[in-house]
Amino acid sequence: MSETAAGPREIPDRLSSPIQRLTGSWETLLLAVAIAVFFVNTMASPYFLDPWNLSDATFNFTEKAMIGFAMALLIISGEIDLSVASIIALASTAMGFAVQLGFDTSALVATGLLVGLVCGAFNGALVTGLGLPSIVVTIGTMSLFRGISYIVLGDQAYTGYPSSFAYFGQGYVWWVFSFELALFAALAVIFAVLLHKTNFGRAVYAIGNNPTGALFSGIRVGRVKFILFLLTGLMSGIAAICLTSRLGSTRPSIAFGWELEVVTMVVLGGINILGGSGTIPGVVLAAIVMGMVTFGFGLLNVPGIVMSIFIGALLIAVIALPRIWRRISKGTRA
Amino acid sequence: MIQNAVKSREAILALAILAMTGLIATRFPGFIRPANLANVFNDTAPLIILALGQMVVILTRCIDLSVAANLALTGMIVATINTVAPDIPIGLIIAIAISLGALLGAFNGILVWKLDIPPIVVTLGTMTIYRGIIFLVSEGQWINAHEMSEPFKHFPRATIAGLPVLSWIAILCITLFAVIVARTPLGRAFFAVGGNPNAAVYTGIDVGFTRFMAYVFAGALSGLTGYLWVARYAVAYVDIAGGFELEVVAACVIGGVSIAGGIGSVAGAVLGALFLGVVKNALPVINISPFWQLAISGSAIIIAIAFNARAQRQKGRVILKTAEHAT
Amino acid sequence: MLASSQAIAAEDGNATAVPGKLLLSLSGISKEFPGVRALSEVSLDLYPGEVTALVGENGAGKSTIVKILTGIYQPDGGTITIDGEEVFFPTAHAASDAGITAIHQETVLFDELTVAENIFIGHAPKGRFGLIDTARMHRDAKSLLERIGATIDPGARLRDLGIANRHLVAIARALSVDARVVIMDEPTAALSHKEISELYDLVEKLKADGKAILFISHKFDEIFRIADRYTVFRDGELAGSGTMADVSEDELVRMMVGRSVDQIFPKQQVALGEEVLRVSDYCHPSEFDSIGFSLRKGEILGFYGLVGAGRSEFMQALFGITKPSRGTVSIEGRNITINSPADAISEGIVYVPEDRGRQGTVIGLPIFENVTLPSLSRTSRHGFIRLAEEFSLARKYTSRLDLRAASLDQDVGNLSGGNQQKVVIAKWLATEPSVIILDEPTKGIDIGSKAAVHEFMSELAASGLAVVMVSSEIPEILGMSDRVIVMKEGRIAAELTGEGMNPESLVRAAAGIAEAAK
Amino acid sequence: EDKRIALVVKALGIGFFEAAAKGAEEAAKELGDVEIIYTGPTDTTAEGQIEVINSLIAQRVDAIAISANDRDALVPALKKAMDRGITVISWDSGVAPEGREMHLNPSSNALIGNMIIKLASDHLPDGGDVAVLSASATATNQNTWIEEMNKVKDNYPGINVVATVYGDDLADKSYREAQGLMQTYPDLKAIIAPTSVGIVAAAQAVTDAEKAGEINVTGLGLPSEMAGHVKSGASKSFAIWNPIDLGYSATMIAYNLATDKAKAEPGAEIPMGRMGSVKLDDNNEGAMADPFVYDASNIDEFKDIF
Ligand SMILES: Nc1ncnc2c1ncn2[C@@H]1O[C@H](COP(=O)(O)OP(=O)(O)OP(=O)(O)O)[C@@H](O)[C@H]1O
Ligand SMILES: Nc1ncnc2c1ncn2[C@@H]1O[C@H](COP(=O)(O)OP(=O)(O)OP(=O)(O)O)[C@@H](O)[C@H]1O
Ligand SMILES: [Mg+2]
Ligand SMILES: [Mg+2]
Repeated sequence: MSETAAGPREIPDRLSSPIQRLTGSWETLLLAVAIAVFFVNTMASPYFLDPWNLSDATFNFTEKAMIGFAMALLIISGEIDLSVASIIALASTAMGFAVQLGFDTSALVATGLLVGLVCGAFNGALVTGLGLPSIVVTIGTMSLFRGISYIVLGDQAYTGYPSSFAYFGQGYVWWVFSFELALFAALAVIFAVLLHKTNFGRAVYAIGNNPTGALFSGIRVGRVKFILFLLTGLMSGIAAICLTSRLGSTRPSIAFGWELEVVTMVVLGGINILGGSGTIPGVVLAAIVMGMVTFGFGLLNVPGIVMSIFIGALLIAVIALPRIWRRISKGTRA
Repeated sequence: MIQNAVKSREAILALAILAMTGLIATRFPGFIRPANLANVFNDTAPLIILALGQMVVILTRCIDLSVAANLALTGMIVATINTVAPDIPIGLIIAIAISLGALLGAFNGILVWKLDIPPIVVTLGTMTIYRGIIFLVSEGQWINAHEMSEPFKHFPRATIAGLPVLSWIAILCITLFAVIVARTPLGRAFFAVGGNPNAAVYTGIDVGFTRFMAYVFAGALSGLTGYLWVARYAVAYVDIAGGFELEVVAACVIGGVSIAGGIGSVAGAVLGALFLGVVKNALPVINISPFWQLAISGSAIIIAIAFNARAQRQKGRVILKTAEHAT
Repeated sequence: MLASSQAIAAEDGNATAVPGKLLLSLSGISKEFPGVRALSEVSLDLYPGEVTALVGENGAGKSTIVKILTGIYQPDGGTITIDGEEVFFPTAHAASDAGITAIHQETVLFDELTVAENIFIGHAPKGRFGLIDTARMHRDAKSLLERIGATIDPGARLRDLGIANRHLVAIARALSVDARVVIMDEPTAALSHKEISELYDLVEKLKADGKAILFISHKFDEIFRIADRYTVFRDGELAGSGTMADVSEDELVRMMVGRSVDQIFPKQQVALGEEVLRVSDYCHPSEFDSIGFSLRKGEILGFYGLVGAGRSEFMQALFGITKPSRGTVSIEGRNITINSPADAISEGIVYVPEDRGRQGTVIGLPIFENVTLPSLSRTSRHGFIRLAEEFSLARKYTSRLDLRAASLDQDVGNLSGGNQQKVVIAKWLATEPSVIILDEPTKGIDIGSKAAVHEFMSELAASGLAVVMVSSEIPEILGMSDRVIVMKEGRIAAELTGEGMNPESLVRAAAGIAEAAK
Repeated sequence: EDKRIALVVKALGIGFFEAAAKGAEEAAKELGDVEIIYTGPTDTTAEGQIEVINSLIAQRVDAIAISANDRDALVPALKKAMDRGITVISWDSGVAPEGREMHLNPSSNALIGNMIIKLASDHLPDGGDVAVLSASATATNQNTWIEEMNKVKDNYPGINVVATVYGDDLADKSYREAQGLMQTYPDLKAIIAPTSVGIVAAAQAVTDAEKAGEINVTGLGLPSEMAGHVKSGASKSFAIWNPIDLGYSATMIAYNLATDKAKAEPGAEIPMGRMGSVKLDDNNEGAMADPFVYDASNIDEFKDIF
């Protein structure tokens, strides 16, 4: 093969420096918001800046954020799972049932994880196997999974979890750092590495940007998506363990409505709902912002629904403002 | 053959509903008494009305998760108006409900149209915002039966020719939407925009505006349902119809409306809603624990989409000229 | 061909549409997109009863001017006049009201609507209460379809129609507007011989009706066959215009690309090596049947057929996209199973698809990530990404193809079509394949880039790669291939070599005309 | 320094709890050095109440008096509150004993269970079919009352309890369940709804089915919400304790426990201001008062109060 005589023009690897890419990124914006919320909260309530209180506040978001990490990957790949809260219910019910059978703590954990995986596999099989749209599949399984919990439990509750089981939702690793917070941090790192530093993560982005193109480039699209559903199921199982442990009991209505909160958190974290872009640090920051906003409002005894107006408006605003900004700046240039 | 089956997707769903009703009748003959069937229809009327609005939105490749919140907010506002001024005639109340609902729908539509924000994000946001506003409007208080005026409560349950007004309104909405969707340029534009948004531009259709109108329709119907709901159950509070948005989407999906846009029919949406309505009404009657209901409707959704997907699956064009040519 | 004297007659701007008088005129039209100046101060004149051909390389701005004329884009500057009066088209409706209609390059049809609705969407006849008059719409649709010689049921759903009938619907749609100006943007790109000649007849009829026709095409033979005048765009600027009678093919090409292009396909003669690939009895329930062939190192095997003959489907099955129902593949004598593109790639078979935007590239990812996507296992360690390795691999292959880009982390979506194609090829070369399948490698590519692609293919073969080339262009097939397989309706209709490779036998085999000569 | 007592309810906006909040304010005024924080989630979930409890712990309130959405799920959060020195009691809807110092029942469960079936029986001299329309399937108190009712139902010969259905404390679901009952049991004579949401919905369903007078809707409801249905005859009578008194008593108890004026232990008597005092049983539970019956004769007097 002959090299062109003139010699090819050298193309630089990158035009912008890492610092340029960092400033003006979504994550930087979120970090600024997080710091602002932190200061406002500190000013607004004398109780905010207390290690134990801050530690308690983390429980408002850790479980949802764990699911949020997996959901972020799933949404980047162009799919969605609305059944996550129902998986929590079903996994929790299964653990409660296992308690009745005399399982010990490690067997309970295994049960929770297994149910999460099975539910994820069921979603994944319907979406990738039958090629159904994930939004409607998971609206269906959302009813199905929780429905099974209702069939099993009806108006009853499972209690009597072994005392060692309480560690996952109530235990502390060191000082004010709870087990959940530590798990959240560890999972954040694992997911950040998975998405941003591995071939698997690259495949997720490629699929989200163009599933056909990814398939034609030799990526096993179906397998990757199936794994993402498994992962989301697994994380829901882990969240179920934490939440069940924290509540010390199971009812079929457990974690009701969490699916939309998780999606909100992920979108706020800068994950494009249409797939293809977003980062894990963004989700971490969004979780912290949402947790601090709810906790701050809670300290002022503002009803939860007023917070949800704020979160709803924030959700629209963060998506709308950059677009409005782009429109205005374009208008002035022309 | 296959094409016929696809075209009669609605017919198959109707058959499924009939079969199910027949099955219930074997355990509880009273279920198929005309009076009871009328009752089931009446009970499903709000779901039908909302499914019509959701259908046009989904046709344009969007989704509206705020319909239930819109319903609740409009319901709360008209109930509040009724408690403050009990003498306002029902006609005006309905007009207020429809316009208010349309306004809330228009807000969704504007965000989708002018700012190009993904519909699921917009309506996820407005869903919580509208619920929150109810709390602010009502200060968290319930409005109870005794606070509402008699005409206000009476209207949806008044019977005309043996059917309650609520049912008649649903029938009116079905007729109206059947005409709008089939016979008006806007109705056909819903299909065009959802089926092929790029191409729609070339035919002079304003994609954004068409989506906006779909949201306005969905909003107007939510508003109307808001009044009917509050009047029928004679109560208004923050959480009414909580989670109903997903049931409405489910009705559309069961009725064969494609979430990818461009495919769907009024008959399908109505039948999808009726399917859920029959299930819901039959369970207590045939003595199945109500705890089974959620799992049953979940399974119904999954089966329905799997079936629809199979029917709609691009049959692939057949290149090979087989048997009929060879002989 | 009509007389060229009309060009002079057009100079006196008369307000009435006398045949031969200027009907529509664009002047000083400019249009800018973010980062791209698509048109700068171009002009274009159309005359009643005449066909004006608009030619230019890819991205020269041809489709953009069509979109401006049909009200889809608004120009940044310049004027449009009809019969000497200045007009302005803020919407697509305004343009069609002014009597301008177009068959666009993209399909603008709707699968879920009926044929009649597709024809009339946007301007359906209205009856009582402003509702659509369905009966009249069907009647009108029927007569329109009859006029272009199509027998299609106006009530049929478009989804159930074949590709040719769809095209006829698109043409009927364009004619449903009572237009004085008819624009056709590459109307023959997806048509077979028979339909193309029917389209030429239609053009003649429209000419006779006194319509002004703007005809866009990359095919010089048809331009010289049906056009009366020409206008050439180069890089968004007017490069020339005049009557066909006064111009030669060479001059036209020079105006297009700014230099003369050697249109002879530069196939090098290569000594064929041993057999690499053998396919036997490949079947699919509905797409293709008993396909078998073998391929040797350094060979270029052409696949010819009419559009829809099933070539792409077969190639995609070979690449693991669709599953065959039966059949075996062997590489270097070893039987292999291919269940996915990943399998195919690991066996050294790669596929450059027909649809670059959707299948070839992952728009949204940077160039280097596109290039390394199938080779990630080689640039990474234990599944963890190593960026430095990726950049060096990407640089190696993009520079070999002389890619033109600002940087390697630029989104591929910002590249021009030809450069996107280079990224796709670089991506596959990076996997060091033994067989490369190119599906319509020059489709929609202008004459200049085309020659470069052909030269490169030839080099690949010379370097020992086995090449399969799917093409619907007879000169390309004959110029490039060592051997040609002709497909018809999913089956192999003929295999031609040496002397047998001539246009006539290709057309006969593809159309299924019994070979009397045999 | 004021004592801060948090009155945590199942959900904000429910008439019953708004009335209880009024009672709490009354107690606060009487005590002088008390600040009431009236709070709760917006929907009746345990998770929502836990978030509220966490923010109350952070504010270091002196006492939490809670009507629980879930008997068990709140225990860990409330335990944490007690560990940080906060007095925790439950009222109306109870928490498991580990999660609170004492529980104030509006009335004794046995009395309520007996009362609801007695109300039905009183208007059915010849006996007949009755059905129960309960509240949220996960609410604790309704289930206890129905259990107590079933224990004594043999004392009412001829009264035949045919079914128990759940309206989840949602107006529309309760309404539909009531409709289902009427269809399934054509001979139904009474619906017992021991929930203020369910009783209104059932009465509405009976009225809409034009069976007012034929089927008697009874149970536990609020006079303000039931006034119309008593007038129309859909409900002959119903019972309820006074929520104002309940909020008042809970506040008094919380205050006394938080200021160490009393101690929650079996057998203890805790003063509740004008409501007298409550005697705790082995489970540290006590009853406030008997339920009070409302019918056509006294409804007008109470309908504007709560
Ligand atoms: N909507 C758009 N946004 C940005 N750039 C555009 C847009 N439409 C066209 N362009 C750019 O304008 C230029 C002219 O494009 P146009 O489609 O008119 O080319 P063309 O001559 O029709 O080419 P072809 O022969 O490939 O059809 C190209 O560089 C193209 O990338
Ligand atoms: N009946 C049809 N309905 C819709 N689209 C069709 C139909 N037939 C062909 N097409 C489209 O026309 C294009 C060309 O068809 P296709 O690629 O299948 O032909 P081929 O013989 O396999 O190979 P090629 O045309 O690439 O030489 C494709 O984009 C295909 O999707
Ligand atoms: Mg073009
Ligand atoms: Mg092809």
